[in-house]
Amino acid sequence: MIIAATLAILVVMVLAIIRGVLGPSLYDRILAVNMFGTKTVLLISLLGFVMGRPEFLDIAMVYALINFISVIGVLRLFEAFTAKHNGKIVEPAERDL
Amino acid sequence: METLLNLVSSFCLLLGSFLCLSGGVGILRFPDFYTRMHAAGVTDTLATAMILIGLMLQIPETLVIIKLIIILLMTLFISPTASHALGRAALLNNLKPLVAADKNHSEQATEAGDNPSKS
Amino acid sequence: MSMILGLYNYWIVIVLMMIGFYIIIAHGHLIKKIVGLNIFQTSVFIFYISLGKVEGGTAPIWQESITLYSNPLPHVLILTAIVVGIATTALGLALTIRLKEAYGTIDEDEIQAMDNQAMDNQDKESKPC
Amino acid sequence: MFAVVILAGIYGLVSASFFVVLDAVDVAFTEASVGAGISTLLMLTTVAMTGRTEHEASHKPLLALFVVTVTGALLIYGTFDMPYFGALDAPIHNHVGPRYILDSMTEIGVPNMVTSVLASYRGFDTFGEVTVIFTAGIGVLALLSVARRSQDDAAVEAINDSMHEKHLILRVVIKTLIPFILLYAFYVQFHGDFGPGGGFQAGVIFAAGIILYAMLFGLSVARRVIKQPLVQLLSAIGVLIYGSVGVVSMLNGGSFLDYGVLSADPIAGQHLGILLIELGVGVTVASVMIIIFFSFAGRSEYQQAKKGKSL
Repeated sequence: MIIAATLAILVVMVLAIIRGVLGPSLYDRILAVNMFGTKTVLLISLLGFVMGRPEFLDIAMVYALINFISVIGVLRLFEAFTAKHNGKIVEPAERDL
Repeated sequence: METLLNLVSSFCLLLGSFLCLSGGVGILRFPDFYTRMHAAGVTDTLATAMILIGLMLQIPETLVIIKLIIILLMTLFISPTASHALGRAALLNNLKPLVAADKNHSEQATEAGDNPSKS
Repeated sequence: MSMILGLYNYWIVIVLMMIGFYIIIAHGHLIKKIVGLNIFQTSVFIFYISLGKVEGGTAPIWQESITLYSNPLPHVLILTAIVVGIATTALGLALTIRLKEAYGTIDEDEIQAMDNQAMDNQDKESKPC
Repeated sequence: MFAVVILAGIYGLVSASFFVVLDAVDVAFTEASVGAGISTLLMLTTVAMTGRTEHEASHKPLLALFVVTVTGALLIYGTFDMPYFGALDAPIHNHVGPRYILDSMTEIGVPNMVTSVLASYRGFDTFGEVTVIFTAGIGVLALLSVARRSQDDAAVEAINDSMHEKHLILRVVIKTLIPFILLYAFYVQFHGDFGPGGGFQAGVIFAAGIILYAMLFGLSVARRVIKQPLVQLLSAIGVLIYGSVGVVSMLNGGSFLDYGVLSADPIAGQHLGILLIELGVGVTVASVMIIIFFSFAGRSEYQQAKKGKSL
């Protein structure tokens, strides 16, 4: 059962990466990163159980925290950036990357 | 007792996996950012809770269960906040939701991301 | 067939390494170069860690019932290397910011062109004297 | 460019889960806190400061591709003689590895072998690494530090205040979360002997907590809470703690960084030494990370203020 859940999460991670690569707007990418992060938390806790050493949940905990920090950080920075440039965003260029 | 625990835990894990998958499909297939966020945000929280509870039922060690509970609490705290911040930031930057009536218009807005509301 | 199964980890590392290498030499944009450097760096990390892995072993944290562990030495080396890596990356980014302030661009070719031009101008100025 | 950086962040997440699969929990711990969090943030700050557009590249991809392919092919040719993945008889497992694995419990008495190798067997290496981190912190400080003026402060604070009105929910949640992050950092610091963790990871997590605070409440507020001169002092003190433990063990008749002589019982001495050293590492890493972030953010605010004046 744990293996099945692990596989499901792996599939979802792949889907999230696809969205992250496609994602037309920046926010789609951040959303994908966020989702990817929560799935990584789950994956690591499941992997701990698969490998029979569940005391490694500490890593999953760090992940949950750091993921949050990076999402908030990205949002704040982007907000500061748009405030600074007063709306002169070059979104089409971003789409090409 | 043992079999019952196993059964409940399997059920939780399966439900969690299903929710995860549906969220993954949602984030890929939905038409605009807000619906995608809905798919990701809603499933994230419940799926995480389900999988973690399923894991909790698998193991008798108290320390591990406490750690899982901490992770669960943290996710319940963090993921709605992150979704809130994300949605809010997108809305403030004039990333308009896709509404049937002005579909063409809002698609343009999504592409250009023009004139953010704060000066 | 057994060769593929036995050596695939090195090949993954090499592919990643070459991706990073390509980004470093093919792109003029300095931040992209730093990203490429990071990818290269991570491939080296994966190389070390995969060397330390033992089939059937577990993480090197001592437990009564376990006898087979993965090798802890590469873990130590990489652990410190990661933190040093972020410190040096920060240094590189700081240099990039200063370059941007000084030149107004962070494209390597443009910076070089500016430098050459400045050098030429200096030569022209110094010749009459 | 934002997209590039964000995808690089995903790459960090992936590689950390990779390390978990390969049994390197300590490494995964570090990569999780560094690769996913701080490096992404630093890169984003830089991108925001240098502009996110890229000029049409004028490079010659063919030559680069050729070089890369040839190098890759040679490297792959070189792997044919390598030991197979996971093989127990590979040279690496027959050199010093077995000694670390078999004797570390009796010699050092620390269950986490990574910690015992890091802090005791290879204490010299780690000392060098800590010094490198310290030097990098000084370098960033030298490159990006800004002379502060009070009127700039006022302008920056006005911008910040207007922004904070909009972040009520985030501020409340993060205010409740930060004590736990810092507490967790201490847990990681002092639990490093028994599970994954140690000074490097704890330092990064602690710094991440502070960075979160600085991002949400503004740099000037954070600077008021955590004085920058104090942090600079602490980063030096961490290295000093490390070095002085080595000197004390020399004075006690051992060799440099030989903790066995620190106490009457060698194992207790080792424990004490590792604890102190990890403390030194943690202090240095945390303060260097805080310095790096403060310098980047301070520079960015300085640029903003300058731009505001010229307009």
